[in-house]
Amino acid sequence: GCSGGSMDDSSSSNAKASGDSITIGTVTTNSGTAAAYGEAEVKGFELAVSEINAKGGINGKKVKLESMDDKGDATEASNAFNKLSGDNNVLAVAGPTISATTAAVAPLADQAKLATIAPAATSDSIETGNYLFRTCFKDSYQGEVAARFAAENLKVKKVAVLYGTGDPYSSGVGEAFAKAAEKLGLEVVDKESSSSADDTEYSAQLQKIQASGAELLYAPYYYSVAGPYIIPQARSVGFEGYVMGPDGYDGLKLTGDKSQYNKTYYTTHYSADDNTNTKVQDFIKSYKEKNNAEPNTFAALGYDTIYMLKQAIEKAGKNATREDVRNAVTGMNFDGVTGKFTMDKSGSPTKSVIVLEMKDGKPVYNTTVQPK
Amino acid sequence: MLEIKDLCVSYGAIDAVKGISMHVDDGEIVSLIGANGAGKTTTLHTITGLVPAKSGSITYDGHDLLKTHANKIVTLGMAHVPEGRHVFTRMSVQENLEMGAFSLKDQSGLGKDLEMVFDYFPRLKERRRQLAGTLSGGEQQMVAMGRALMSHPKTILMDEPSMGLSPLLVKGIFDIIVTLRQRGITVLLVEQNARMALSIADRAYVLETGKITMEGKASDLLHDEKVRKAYLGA
Amino acid sequence: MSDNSQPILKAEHLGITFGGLKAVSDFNMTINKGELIGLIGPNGAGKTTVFNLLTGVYKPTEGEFWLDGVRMNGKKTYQVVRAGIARTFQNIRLFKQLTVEENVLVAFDESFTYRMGSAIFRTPGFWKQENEMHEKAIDLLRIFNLEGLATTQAANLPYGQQRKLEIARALATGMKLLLLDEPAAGMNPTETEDLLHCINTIRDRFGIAILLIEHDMSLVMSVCQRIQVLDYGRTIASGTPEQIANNPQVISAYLGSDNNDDADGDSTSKAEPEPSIAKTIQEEGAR
Amino acid sequence: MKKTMLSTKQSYLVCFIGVLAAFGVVMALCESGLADSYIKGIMMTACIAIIMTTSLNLTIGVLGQLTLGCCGFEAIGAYVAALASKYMVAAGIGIDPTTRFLITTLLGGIVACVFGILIGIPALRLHGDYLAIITLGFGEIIRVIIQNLKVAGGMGLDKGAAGQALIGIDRTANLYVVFWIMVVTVVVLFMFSRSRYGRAVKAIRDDEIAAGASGLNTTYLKVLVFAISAFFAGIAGGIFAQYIGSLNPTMAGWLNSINYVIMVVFGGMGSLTGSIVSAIGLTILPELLRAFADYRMLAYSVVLVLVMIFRPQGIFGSWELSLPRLVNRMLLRGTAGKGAKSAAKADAEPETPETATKEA
Amino acid sequence: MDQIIMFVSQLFNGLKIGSVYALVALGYTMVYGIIRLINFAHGDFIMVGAYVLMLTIPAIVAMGLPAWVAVIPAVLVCVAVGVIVEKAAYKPVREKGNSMTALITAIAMSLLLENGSQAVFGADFQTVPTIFHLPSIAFGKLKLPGDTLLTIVIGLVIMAGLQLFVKFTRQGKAMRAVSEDKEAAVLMGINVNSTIALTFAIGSGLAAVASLMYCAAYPQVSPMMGAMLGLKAFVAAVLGGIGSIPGAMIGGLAIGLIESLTKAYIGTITGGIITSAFSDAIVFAILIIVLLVKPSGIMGKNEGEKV
Ligand SMILES: Nc1ncnc2c1ncn2[C@@H]1O[C@H](COP(=O)(O)OP(=O)(O)OP(=O)(O)O)[C@@H](O)[C@H]1O
Ligand SMILES: Nc1ncnc2c1ncn2[C@@H]1O[C@H](COP(=O)(O)OP(=O)(O)OP(=O)(O)O)[C@@H](O)[C@H]1O
Ligand SMILES: CC(C)C[C@H](N)C(=O)O
Ligand SMILES: [Mg+2]
Ligand SMILES: [Mg+2]
Repeated sequence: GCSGGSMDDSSSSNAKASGDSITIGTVTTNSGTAAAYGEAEVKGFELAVSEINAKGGINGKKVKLESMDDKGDATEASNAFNKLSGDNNVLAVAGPTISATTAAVAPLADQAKLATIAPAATSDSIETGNYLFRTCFKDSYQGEVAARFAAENLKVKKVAVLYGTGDPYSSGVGEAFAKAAEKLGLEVVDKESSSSADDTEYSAQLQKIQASGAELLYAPYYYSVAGPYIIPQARSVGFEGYVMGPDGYDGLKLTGDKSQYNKTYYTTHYSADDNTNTKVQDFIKSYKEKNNAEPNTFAALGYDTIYMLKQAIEKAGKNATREDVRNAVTGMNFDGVTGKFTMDKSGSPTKSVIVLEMKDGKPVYNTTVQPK
Repeated sequence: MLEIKDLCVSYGAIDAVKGISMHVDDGEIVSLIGANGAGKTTTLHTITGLVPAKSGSITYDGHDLLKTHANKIVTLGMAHVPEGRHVFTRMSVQENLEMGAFSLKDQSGLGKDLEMVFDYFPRLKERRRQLAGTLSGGEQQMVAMGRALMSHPKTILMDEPSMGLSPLLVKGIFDIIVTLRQRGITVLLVEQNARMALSIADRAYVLETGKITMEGKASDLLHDEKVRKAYLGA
Repeated sequence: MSDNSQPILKAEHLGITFGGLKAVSDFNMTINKGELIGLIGPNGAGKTTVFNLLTGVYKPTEGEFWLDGVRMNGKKTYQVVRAGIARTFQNIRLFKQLTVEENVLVAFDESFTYRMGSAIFRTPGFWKQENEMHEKAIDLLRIFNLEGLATTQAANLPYGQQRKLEIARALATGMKLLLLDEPAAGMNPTETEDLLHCINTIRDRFGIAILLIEHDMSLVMSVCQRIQVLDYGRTIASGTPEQIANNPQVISAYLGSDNNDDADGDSTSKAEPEPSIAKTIQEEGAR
Repeated sequence: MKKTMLSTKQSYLVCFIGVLAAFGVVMALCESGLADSYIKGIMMTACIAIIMTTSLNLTIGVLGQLTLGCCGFEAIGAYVAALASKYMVAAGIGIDPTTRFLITTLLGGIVACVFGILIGIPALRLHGDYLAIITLGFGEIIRVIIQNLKVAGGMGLDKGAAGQALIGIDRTANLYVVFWIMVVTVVVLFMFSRSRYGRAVKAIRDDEIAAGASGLNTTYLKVLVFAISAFFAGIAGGIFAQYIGSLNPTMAGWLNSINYVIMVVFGGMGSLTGSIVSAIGLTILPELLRAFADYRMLAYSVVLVLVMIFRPQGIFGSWELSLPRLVNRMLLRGTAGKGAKSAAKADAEPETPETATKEA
Repeated sequence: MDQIIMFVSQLFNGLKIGSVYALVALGYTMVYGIIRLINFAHGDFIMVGAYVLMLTIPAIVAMGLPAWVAVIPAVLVCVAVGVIVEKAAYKPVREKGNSMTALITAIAMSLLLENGSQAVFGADFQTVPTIFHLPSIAFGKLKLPGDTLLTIVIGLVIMAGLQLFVKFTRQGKAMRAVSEDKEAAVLMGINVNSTIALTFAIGSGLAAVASLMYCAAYPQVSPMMGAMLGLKAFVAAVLGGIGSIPGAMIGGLAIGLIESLTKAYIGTITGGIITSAFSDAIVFAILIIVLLVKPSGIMGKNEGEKV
């Protein structure tokens, strides 16, 4: 028979939280072009774990991380995940980092019946809900919220979109925004794209956007691209309208004149000056202490991911199996740095979105958009 | 002035030169003959440092050549016209010749030296701007010889300079070699055209599979029965 | 010479220009079956270029040539070779990493009929043919006394044997006309004599025509029936070896007189280039 | 020296037994449950890498032309197979998953092969680094096109979304089936390179002008090799798609292609054995280096440089492991009593179906 | 009128990135010219230079010097890195291996530099302080950024300088000789190893200058920044004719212009079928077409081997 050759049959493990410690596996992108995001997530994980252990662990057991790098490569990610799933001590997994690797891990998680929470894999096309969950919002959700904010709060009529086709996040959010904007009656006067989301030169597209008379530019890119390239270049071709972006703008890298970032808005999970959420303040403080740097979204999402697992494992009890953990994550209510939310049926959180505005180089709380 | 003692050279497992000793005195033409693969080229390459020796010694003008950097050897006054010409194919003929003078501290005589070479090889004057890579084989050989002359050598090692040349030019080359000697330049000549080589040389060595099997006055070797049979085709 | 009229090779007004430089012009030649013709001339006269034209390496800019009555202009090298012209190269070009036998087998390739399927499934047909060809290759190598070296890597052969292997490889293409470019270069007179032997053997045994470029006059004069002399791309003389040896133009441009009193005045300078050529050369160089 | 105690047929038999033994090992590991999905995943990845590397070796090692676009063909094969499989599922064509796997994978190979020919004809007019850069360019073009195709993203077919990963591909790749595909690939490549075709291709590598002058249609042969390489790259892609279950356009990028080139050079250009060993080795190495955590890739690059410095011809050079030769030696040792050392090596690498061929 | 202004500013957008490509391509061409090696690590030399800039600019500005003075430490570090890479890795491989081995070594060095700097500096992006404070030059509505003009001028000056250096100086001639035939070069009295080292030093020094111009235009560093930049610049060098100094310049500017113009106009021209997202593909397509028509690139010399 060929059954042994099938890649699907998992010699389903009987992993239990029975030892004197709890192991959480992590798969993140720590080398290659997306290493910065994975690195931030790991810092979030580690901060959470050290806090948890300092307070006595989960159910009295110390938490250990078993960390794997996936180089941003699907094959490596699945190898890493398989390695974790074969390890009976691993009770749950945090990761992977990017959507591309998460897409490959999703079916493996189901097959291994191992609860996996991806902190920041936002792509709509990832199959979630079974054993794969996420801490962040989906691309389409964010795109819609941004369109609503543009129409209702900024009251613009003409918008333009710029996104990178080489990156699922950028194109996913961008397309979602354009679709939602049209539905809301906004006119999408220009839709431009770049070959990848880490180009450095966008002037050509921005010039066209400027010429199209758009009042708002929606440019879903990461902080490392929007900050030093897109916004300054937009300003230098004479675009003076609003610039909006998604949570990837968190931790925007600023260069040159800070005032050029005025009129920039972005949707995200938390705000440093949100006084209603004490968790945020604590998180930022202890992150700074530990890493001597400002945290960004990815660190925050990673931090929350570990706490989500903690809450689930606690709920599942002292002798929790993997299955128990998964059941505990499903539909859970969670209150963390990145918001207060409930896991929906498809394994994504329904959470409120915070909109920040850049003022003289500082993100300032603008408003909170509640989920519909 | 050039003295080789018990020289051994090998390429990995292949022993190409197996303990040869020879010497070339000032103002001599010494010819080195031998069948294909005998180790003639290897010997010349070892002298000018292109190939490392395994053991033995080479001294020139009191310098230990085996301890001299290959690129310094030309400054001691020794030029090498390598087998297969090795011209700089994407440089013009003139640039090739100028490269020959690279080692000279004083570049002022360049023009005169060029004229001297063009005197030897009028063909090169015609083609001075052509890229050397597009020259015919014989023309390239002229470039290689001319280039060696540009370094004001006291000694020239020549590896099959007549290869691929027309009979007229072969004569020309041998004439040049004779002229060179008249001007006080020492020549170590490797040749397949043994008859010609022996007829202009003062002394000669016969190399067979890495060993020197005969040596003596060139005129004697020219009439030696064994040499005639093996190398002169008669 | 041969009475069944059709020459093996007929070339009419062949010529080629390299960016203004007329390397060969108005080249005419007829070779009949079994003939051995010499092509000589000063260095750079255009001899190798003629070979390159005849084997489709260069496309002639003027003129035409026929092999056995079939027009060959514009054919690719392999087509010309399959039609029946094979050559050797002035600078030896062997398949260095292949064995001696494989060098020959490659040139036999056209005579193989088995296809990829047979090769992959190792059908009996495959074995039969490989074995046959192996025999044939060894037979061919035997002519050159190379059969003992069949499994030696070509790069490891001494120079003289490399030359012979190149000829053997050319023969394996099953040609009607063999072009040899300076086969004796770099050989001493004894080795040259041995080569001469080989050339005679193959001409007799295969009944092919041979066109030979060579600077070694002893070889040329002793084997060639006719000799054609090029200078500056043009034919300056053609005829029997005796006629050529005594042709004053050939002597002054190529052979040189036997008395050497004009020591360094090598006589290429006497064959003054035409002004137009000198000019084009300069243009060429400037490019 | 060439004393041989095995006939050709016996040689093949020895190889076949060797392969069977290797398969036995794989099967024993899987059936006994010793190999969990991690080990199986690595074996699967290694099989894919072997197919890629050996077929790439045909172009790089045997033909001597450097290409940096092999993953473009792998991606074509992968996307074609994935979409075909999705189509067959959607259309409700009820066949056995393994049959579907085979059909779609083959289809991926064929389409990749067609592209190989289309790209090879113009590209192979160039040589060396120019060919490398032009094939790199083709790979990148393929990547950009895939990333802009609607059908190549999201759920694919009519539910596709450009710029997204293609997901939900039926994961029908079976390790045993893939093992045999790998064996067939290696055997075909081996037989090809030990035939008149391979000889001709090697001749082109050594001297293209002389090859033409020996009557070889060099253009045809070069394109043929390119097409074969592309075909197997497509096959590898088809397997990959149906193993991993989701695809990304980045797989077509040059960085991935370079990885396989590294494998070829690392193993030794022209050596199938070398390609196999290095494909396995370089698949496992990063996994072993996981212990170094953050310094993993650093360690990997250091290993690469060191190997290149101390073993520039690659681990195997152009040497081929031959089971029959080994058996011969053992038989001869029985009679003559010498040559013992390399038997251990044979055990380490039993899945090499190489032969001391024919011409015995 | 607006259309024309738009077009001209698109041209300048192209020249801006193009002149950076050109500077990088010059380094590739120098090294390739001499040892026929695609120095895959060259893009990473730029990354090294950029990190040096990032680290030293604050100190230099604090000393009251203009920020661009940081190019001096950058050049020093890059030259050191370049020469060390050459001596430690390329030279031993060059002496023993073949061109393919050398290529893999270069790739490995690139990986090493990338992962090494990640280990030292972390993977995250870091910004570089503003380097030039040049005003834009305005022609009516058309604004031409000062640092773009500066980059172009620097590129042209360096190109001319290199060309003169290689053609007329002793060391330059030695480089050409070594690039063609190392054996013959030795016989001319040229020290091959030091000539190659010198070439690497120049190439790496150029990388530092390129990183200055790059960071002026795109003020951010990260360990991976050199990979794509290096590839594009290499494509530029090939397009221009690798080994040719003016070719590198032309190739770089051409790639920049092609990118910018396709991003701006391809959508309109093709009626939206092909969008600006295809710009990378179009750059490669043009490269392919050029190579097929002229296999040695725009300025490359045909090395047509004489048979
Ligand atoms: N680079 C090399 N690697 C390995 N073996 C070599 C190398 N160069 C030469 N040999 C071998 O060394 C021996 C001597 O070669 P060498 O070139 O010195 O002979 P030669 O007398 O100059 O012959 P020829 O008349 O053919 O020029 C030969 O057996 C040759 O095969
Ligand atoms: N590809 C080319 N480009 C430019 N010029 C060329 C080319 N090929 C040959 N030539 C020129 O054509 C002329 C004839 O060259 P060819 O090689 O045919 O001479 P040859 O008669 O074979 O000389 P030799 O006896 O020295 O080999 C030479 O002047 C050469 O420079
Ligand atoms: C960490 C982020 C770069 C992940 C990104 N949001 C994605 O879905 O790919
Ligand atoms: Mg020699
Ligand atoms: Mg010739």
